Amino acid sequence: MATWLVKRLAQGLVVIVLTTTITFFLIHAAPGEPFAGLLDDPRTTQQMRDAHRARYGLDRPLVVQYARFVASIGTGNLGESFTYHRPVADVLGDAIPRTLLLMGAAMLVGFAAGIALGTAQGARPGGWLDRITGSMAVLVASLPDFWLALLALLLFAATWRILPVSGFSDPTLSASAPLVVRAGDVLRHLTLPAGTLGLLVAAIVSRYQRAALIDVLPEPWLRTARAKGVPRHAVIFRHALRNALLPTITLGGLAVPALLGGAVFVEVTFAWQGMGSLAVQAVGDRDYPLVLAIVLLSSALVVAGAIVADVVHAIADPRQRHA
Amino acid sequence: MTTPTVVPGVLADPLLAVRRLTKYFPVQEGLFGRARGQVKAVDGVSLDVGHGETLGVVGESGCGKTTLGRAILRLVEPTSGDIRFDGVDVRALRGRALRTMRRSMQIIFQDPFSSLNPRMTIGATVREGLTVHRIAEGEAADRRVRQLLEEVGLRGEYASRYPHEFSGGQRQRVGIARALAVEPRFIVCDEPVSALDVSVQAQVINLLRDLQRDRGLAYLFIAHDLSVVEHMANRVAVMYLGRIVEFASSEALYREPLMPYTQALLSAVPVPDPVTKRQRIVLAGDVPSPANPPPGCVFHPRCHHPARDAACAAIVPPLEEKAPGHWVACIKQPPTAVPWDVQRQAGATHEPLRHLPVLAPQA
Amino acid sequence: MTSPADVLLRVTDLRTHFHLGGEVARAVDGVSFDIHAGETVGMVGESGCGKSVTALSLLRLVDPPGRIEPGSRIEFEGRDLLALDNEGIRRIRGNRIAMVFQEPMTALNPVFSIGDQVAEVARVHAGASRKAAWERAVEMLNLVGIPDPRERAKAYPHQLSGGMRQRVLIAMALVMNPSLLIADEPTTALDVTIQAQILELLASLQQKLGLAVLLITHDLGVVAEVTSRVLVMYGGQVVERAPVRELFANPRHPYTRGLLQAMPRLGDHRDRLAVIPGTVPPPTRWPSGCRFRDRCPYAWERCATEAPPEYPAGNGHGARCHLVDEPARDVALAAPVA
Amino acid sequence: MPDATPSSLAAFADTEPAPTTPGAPGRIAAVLRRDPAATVAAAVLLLIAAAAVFAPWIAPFDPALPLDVEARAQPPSSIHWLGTDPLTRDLLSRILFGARVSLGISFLAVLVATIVGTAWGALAGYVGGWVDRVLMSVVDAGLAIPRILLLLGIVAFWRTLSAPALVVVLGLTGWFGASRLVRAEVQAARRRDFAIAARASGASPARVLVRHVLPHAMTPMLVAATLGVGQVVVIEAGLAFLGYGVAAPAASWGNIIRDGREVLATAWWVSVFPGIALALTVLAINVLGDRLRAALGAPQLPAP
Repeated sequence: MATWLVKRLAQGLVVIVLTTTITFFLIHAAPGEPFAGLLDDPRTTQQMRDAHRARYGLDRPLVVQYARFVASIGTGNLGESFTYHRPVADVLGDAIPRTLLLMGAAMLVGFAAGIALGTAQGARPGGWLDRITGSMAVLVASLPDFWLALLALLLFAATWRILPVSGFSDPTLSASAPLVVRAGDVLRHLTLPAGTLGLLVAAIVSRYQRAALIDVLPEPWLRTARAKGVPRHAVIFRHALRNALLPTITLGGLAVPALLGGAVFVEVTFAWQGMGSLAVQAVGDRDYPLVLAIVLLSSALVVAGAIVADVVHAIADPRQRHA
Repeated sequence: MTTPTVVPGVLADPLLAVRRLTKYFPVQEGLFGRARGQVKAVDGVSLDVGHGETLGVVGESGCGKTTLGRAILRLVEPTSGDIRFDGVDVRALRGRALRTMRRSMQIIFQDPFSSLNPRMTIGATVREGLTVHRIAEGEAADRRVRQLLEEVGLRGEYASRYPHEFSGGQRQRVGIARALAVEPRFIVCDEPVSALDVSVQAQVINLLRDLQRDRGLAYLFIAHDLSVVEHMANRVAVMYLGRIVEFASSEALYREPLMPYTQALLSAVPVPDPVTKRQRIVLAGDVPSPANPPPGCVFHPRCHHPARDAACAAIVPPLEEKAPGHWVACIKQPPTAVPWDVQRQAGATHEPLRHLPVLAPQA
Repeated sequence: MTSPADVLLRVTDLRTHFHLGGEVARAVDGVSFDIHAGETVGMVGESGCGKSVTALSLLRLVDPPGRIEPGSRIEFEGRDLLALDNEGIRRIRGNRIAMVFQEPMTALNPVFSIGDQVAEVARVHAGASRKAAWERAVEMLNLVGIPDPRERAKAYPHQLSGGMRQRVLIAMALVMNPSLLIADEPTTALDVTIQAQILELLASLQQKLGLAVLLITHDLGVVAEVTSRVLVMYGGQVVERAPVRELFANPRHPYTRGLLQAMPRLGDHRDRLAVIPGTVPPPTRWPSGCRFRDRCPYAWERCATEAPPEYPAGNGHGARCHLVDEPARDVALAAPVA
Repeated sequence: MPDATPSSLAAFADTEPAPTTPGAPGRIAAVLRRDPAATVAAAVLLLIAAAAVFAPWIAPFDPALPLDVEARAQPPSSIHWLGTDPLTRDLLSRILFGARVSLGISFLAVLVATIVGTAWGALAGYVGGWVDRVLMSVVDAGLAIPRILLLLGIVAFWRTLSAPALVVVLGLTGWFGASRLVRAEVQAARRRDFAIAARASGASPARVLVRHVLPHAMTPMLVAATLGVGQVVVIEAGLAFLGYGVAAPAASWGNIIRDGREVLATAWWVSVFPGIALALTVLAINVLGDRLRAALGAPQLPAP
């Protein structure tokens, strides 16, 4: 297990290095200028441009820049943001927890609801519950995330005014307010973004869970269980579900890229100041170090998700545990 | 440990000569598995197949018989050893030369469902060899395909149909027609009837025998069903854990099996005759994992030979000629070239002893 | 012969049909037989003859679109199994009637230990505590000859060989001391030396526990070795029934004869095997009259127009063939060789 | 009924096989004919595609031309069936023209992705060894960046993108999953007996790949490509929504929704109607893809 983990981590590292390298050269090969705001301004003199370039080392050959980039990452330094004029690590330090909170909440809601629904559907495929909720799940899974977010915004925040429109917390709330109050405030702000993302996750997970359950239903060992006189509910919930959860567990780890992608739109729509909205902003501003750092972090998250999925799957499946 | 190369039943003019053939597969188990050494699927097998004869290979699952067949055809790449077909060094062939050689050596598979491409008509399947080797083209090829289908007992019109429309037995006939298309001299029959029902199995067995008679084909007939092999084969090799443990003419092997494993195997075959009751040798335990075979004689942990002792776990028994043309790997069946004092040094307590339990029911 | 009071299972006119959008597959079509307490009955036939569907029907394990047709009767220990509600039949399964399936590699749930799976039977039917059930499981694993059962009970199916898994399935079947064991091709997937072990085990357990066994197989050799009475199935029907010696000595149905002649045997030096021409027709299209007639070397006009009933042939022997009715036609068509 | 004697049956009388059913194209046709859900989905798609193709003839107004100031962000009416946008343009016309952009770009991008992915995956799966490892680590890297981030990086730094460029960019960021799928299918197919039989018959590696192995990858690829169009429609719209889609005056569903975002509270229709068109398209594609998957026997669980 230990050797496996080391090998897997090494593989993950290769992936992360590859993604960052590709992104690095992609960005630098692009025809635009960095510092979108400043350098695009026609009033900026050539001297100022050069000074800026020199300050951030952008006048060096690309290979040298890459070497410096790698070296600085090696020391844990992600560079300085062009737009915020702060270390990238600081900028991301605020954003990452928010994105993780959003993704975590969405996953929790989405997987709990999706597994429950998919199991109910798969236990009686073709039944009325399966047909009604199944069609709904296909419909929801077909809704574009940003549009669903807009609809939620329109209904809950603009029309019915029951939930806050945007942001991470109420800016008027004093920092000295009791923790419970502040936590409740964050939760209220979280409801719409996480609910939107969670709904989409639930729709996809339910389809997946349903298919996984239906996949195991013809297995001979289920017939054995019935022939033993095991009651129907135990056949489904004890014997079939235990096996049908295995692929869904894997899906949990592999869903990270999709969740991150969804988070971009949801964060932008609800002005949730996480990594996703930061990414859109950094790209618009051509903030090279920030973009690179976000790509680096995203791929690390993706790799971590895949490894966690493998480990959990291996623990849940005795065939792998004992091999 | 190296054992001297022993080739059972060397033929003066073999069609196929296999020497010390091995195929090792690396083992990696499970998600966290590391390479756990290797499975010696085929471990130093030597044999000759003569022109127009059938050499039977029997053994239980995991004994390496399928790998042996495929390694001979280089459908899996052998780890080491020597294969000569009609004097040509098969292992030295590359690319086009190897593909040309495939005209002479064919294979029939066990599973009639997976061995035909479901997206190709059976005509296209049979025709492929004709096209590849430029044997026939256009209308001539169509005619030949129809002819081949009729030869295996199918209607020529079936050429335009897809495999899913046929029964298992019919598909197996298509597989035979496919192999025959390139006019081979040698066919590896890998469990060709074990997936078929008894009545259909008889049809296919008869067909294979007719084809052999009419075309002078040589077969390497791999099967786990001892009765089928007895019916088909001139000579029989018994495999256990990647090795040949007994080799004899079909008649001698079934009349007087000398390897304790073969004895047990034969005694285990249920006989469709409720009147004759036989003494049965019921082996204890399972076949050991080929990834971790026992030392010495691979069969010794399950062996019932009365003289079995510690020497069996220490000495790899050489394949020896115990009677004319009858080769057996057992140091306890006399005569043996492993001297008694060598056996004693290895811990032997029982001298070799001819052991022949009463097995074969009288037909 | 045993008295009717000993009849453990009586199946009368069992018909299990599969309704496949427009077509009806009559997989089991009018099967009747008795099993007496403590005896071993063999059911033989090739794939598609309906023997496995018969077995599943006995425990009502046939899934839609399969359906046991009205008019079928399955009486077990005096109760009509087809009249029971779902809970009632569940209490029979694995308790009074147990079943062992063909595929030992896939018949066990891969994510539970074998001890768990054997113990589950005791928990479900006897309401045993977790601990008591586990003890019972260990006891049963010991009974079926699994070495070191207390340790092995914690193993998962993938850690066992095919033969060991089949032993586990047998252990599972016997937890509640059932009076009938249905074994559906229990050795087909096993190597011949392992098959011998399992058959030996089944025979000794049957002796020890006094249970009745319905052994379903395609292998006439297995039937000859372990059963006392045989039912030969073809086309969803029992075409011949007889005590085992009688069947092999004097087969009356041409299908049974064909099977016996088609199989190669040890020590048999025929140059060619006899064949039954053609293949089993699909269960949606049985021929009219006798279902075997288009493969039968004896068939004549009557076979096409009139479905043969089961004619008694004495000594508990019966065959669904007009030849029994018209013995004059049964001239030595010695070994029809194709 | 004449006597069936052994001699007349000597040639192993075969039971007549069932009538020939055609290959994949025929089965697809059969799905469309027999499965009502698939039929409806295909009809909806056809309708949307027709609307896109014939937009210049059926659109009531010029989608880019502002009308008069009075018409700013008007609710649906008998003149403007779906209302107008804040720049006074007719929404229905814009949605119809947007369909051209959204569908056209997506379809072509998936075509690019399928071609690249198939070639890459087939090469990796068939050659194996270190070639496979190198090719697949590129795929792993590609899959490790959320596609939208990758696209944002590329699109935003290049600033403006023409439609053909967008097709290429969307295509080249979308083939990773396809290549994995093809590789898995190729690996499975080449181990099947019929592929080994073809090798045994003397067929060259190229012939085995093209005639025996790749056709088996094509069915799941077809399903994946169908579903892929749905995904790309959404992604293209998403890029436009973030302001990085096709250049401004041209309409795409994404940038219409974006136009409506600022006036969401006062003119909901601007965002809602193009969104419905988008969702309907994706829904139809998903239903069709799902039914095809079921009918063609592609794996039920999609490769995540």
